[in-house]
Amino acid sequence: MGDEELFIAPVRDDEALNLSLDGWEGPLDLLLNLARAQKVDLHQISILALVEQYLTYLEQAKALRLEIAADYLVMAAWLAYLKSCLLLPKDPTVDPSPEELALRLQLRLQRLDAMRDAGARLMGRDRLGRDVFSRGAPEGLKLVRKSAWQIGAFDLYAAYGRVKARTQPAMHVVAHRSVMTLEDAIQRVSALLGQALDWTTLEAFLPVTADPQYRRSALASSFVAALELARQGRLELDQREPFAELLVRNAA
Amino acid sequence: MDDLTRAVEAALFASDAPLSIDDIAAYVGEGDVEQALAALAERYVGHGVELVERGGRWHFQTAPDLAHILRRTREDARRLSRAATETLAIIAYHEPVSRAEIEAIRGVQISKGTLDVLMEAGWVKTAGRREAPGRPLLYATTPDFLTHFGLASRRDLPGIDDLKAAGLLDPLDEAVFQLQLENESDEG
Amino acid sequence: MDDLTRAVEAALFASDAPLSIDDIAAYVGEGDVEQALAALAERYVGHGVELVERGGRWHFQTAPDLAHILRRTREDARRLSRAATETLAIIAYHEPVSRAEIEAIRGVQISKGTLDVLMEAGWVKTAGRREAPGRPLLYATTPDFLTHFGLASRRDLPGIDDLKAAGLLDPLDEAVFQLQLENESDEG
Repeated sequence: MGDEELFIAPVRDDEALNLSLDGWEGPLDLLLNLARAQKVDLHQISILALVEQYLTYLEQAKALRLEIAADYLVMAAWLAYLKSCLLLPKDPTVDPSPEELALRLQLRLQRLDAMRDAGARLMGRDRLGRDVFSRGAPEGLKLVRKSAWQIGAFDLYAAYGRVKARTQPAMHVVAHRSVMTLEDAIQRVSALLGQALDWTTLEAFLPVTADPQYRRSALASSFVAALELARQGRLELDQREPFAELLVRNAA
Repeated sequence: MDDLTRAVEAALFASDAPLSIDDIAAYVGEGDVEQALAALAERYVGHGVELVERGGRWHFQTAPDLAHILRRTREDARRLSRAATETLAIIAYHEPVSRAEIEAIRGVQISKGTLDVLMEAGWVKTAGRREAPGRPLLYATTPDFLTHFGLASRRDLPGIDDLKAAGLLDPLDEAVFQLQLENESDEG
Repeated sequence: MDDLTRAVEAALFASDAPLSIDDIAAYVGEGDVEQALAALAERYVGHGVELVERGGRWHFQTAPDLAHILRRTREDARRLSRAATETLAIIAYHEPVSRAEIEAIRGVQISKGTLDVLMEAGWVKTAGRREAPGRPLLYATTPDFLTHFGLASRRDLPGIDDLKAAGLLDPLDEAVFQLQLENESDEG
């Protein structure tokens, strides 16, 4: 393809390679560019030559007192190890073998090279908004949302019932309660007074009941009855101190 | 289609505003832009898109008869609010009825939106004005209302006695009832 | 041109985003949308505007050979850094892919901003997590990626078949290499 220049980063000559480490994106990037400088297909590069170039490059960088990031040194150490393995007589017990490692390095370089090339080819495509254009002033498609209201007849009638119930004139009904009327109490207290000989507590005159409401009503009515009978001069009242028991006895 | 016409077509398509002949010429360079425009306009006759001129500026637009397909309606199921349901019920039972009357019956004010929702749903319509001070606007139900609720006419609405029999007029609101019970147990 | 084809044409012209066949059907109603699209695409052959499919979504765009007359004078706002370009390519060719895998292929860590730029452009999205130790987050390209770069589908990625055949898109057996590096650095 004619756009080769665009797709592949320009191969730097040796002088350019010597300048600095700032331009490289890590040791793999540097290795790939060194490999490309061999000007052969990546399949055919000499790994040994590549290792040599890399180590020489780092040596030169050191000589120029350039700051070298740790990962470059790690790669250098690994490449030096690989080189020595490749040069030593074959040891069949080493796994993976140095050749295998060299092959993997080559594959990594090919892979990075392929992605670099793919990225450049992507960027060189007819890109929307740069080379091809969509409609400049689309009318736009409208989505009109409509509510489908969920309500049944029962909901409607219940709602009306609710309104009516809420606004009905309030009618207050006092629920039936068991009470002892004053008349009953007067009768009861006078009858019981006749039987009692000495001071007796008013409570003693109350009927036996399990209904606390009736008991309270009976107490209140009996108290008023006692006051009424005292007013009539039919009984005497006595209380030793405030809130003490109320005692009654026949006045006769 | 010749190169000039293609270029004019692309320029008009990509432009975010209608273009004058000079504008177009600035894009496409040498050539008879007017003739290209005429050729293009003819090409697009019968298409879903047409080339039109407005005040000396040209642009593509979708054919007017297709305007309806450019909007799509989607129905979302939603529950009618309590206020809207009550308002609808009051209108149905008392129509024609003014807003003030609805509020008096409900015992609570209604927002403008409540009536709008009912009108948008197609169940309520305005029904003239009452000849009374302030000439209040009146509301009534629509035939769609009857259809939706399966009623042949408004006479089919259950009467107050029916509602009472169904327990729908029970004055004791659940919440209030609960409160009373609690008060009593406090006293005891 | 029949009514359906006109309607499809109008919908595609009016839309501000590419439309799937289902999207189109929702606007134009009943009918064979696919056939209408095929008819339209053919109609526009040789025009300055063409109908294209990108990842199952259709849109009109200007013909690529007219780029020179339409290209805006202003700078390309989306000029990507080398790191971002490579990262995008790696994601597109390997997706779904984890950050660690991207880093293994490039041999360097990705700076935080790189993926952000690609996601902000709308070309890359997260695509779940890999069910593996650490549950790494995965990245993949979006339909907008295909639209922007004019790809009918991922199969259309330049050279993807050759790369696959050469084993260059196989999962990386990075563990050994990485381990080797670490061991060496410990010793050294």
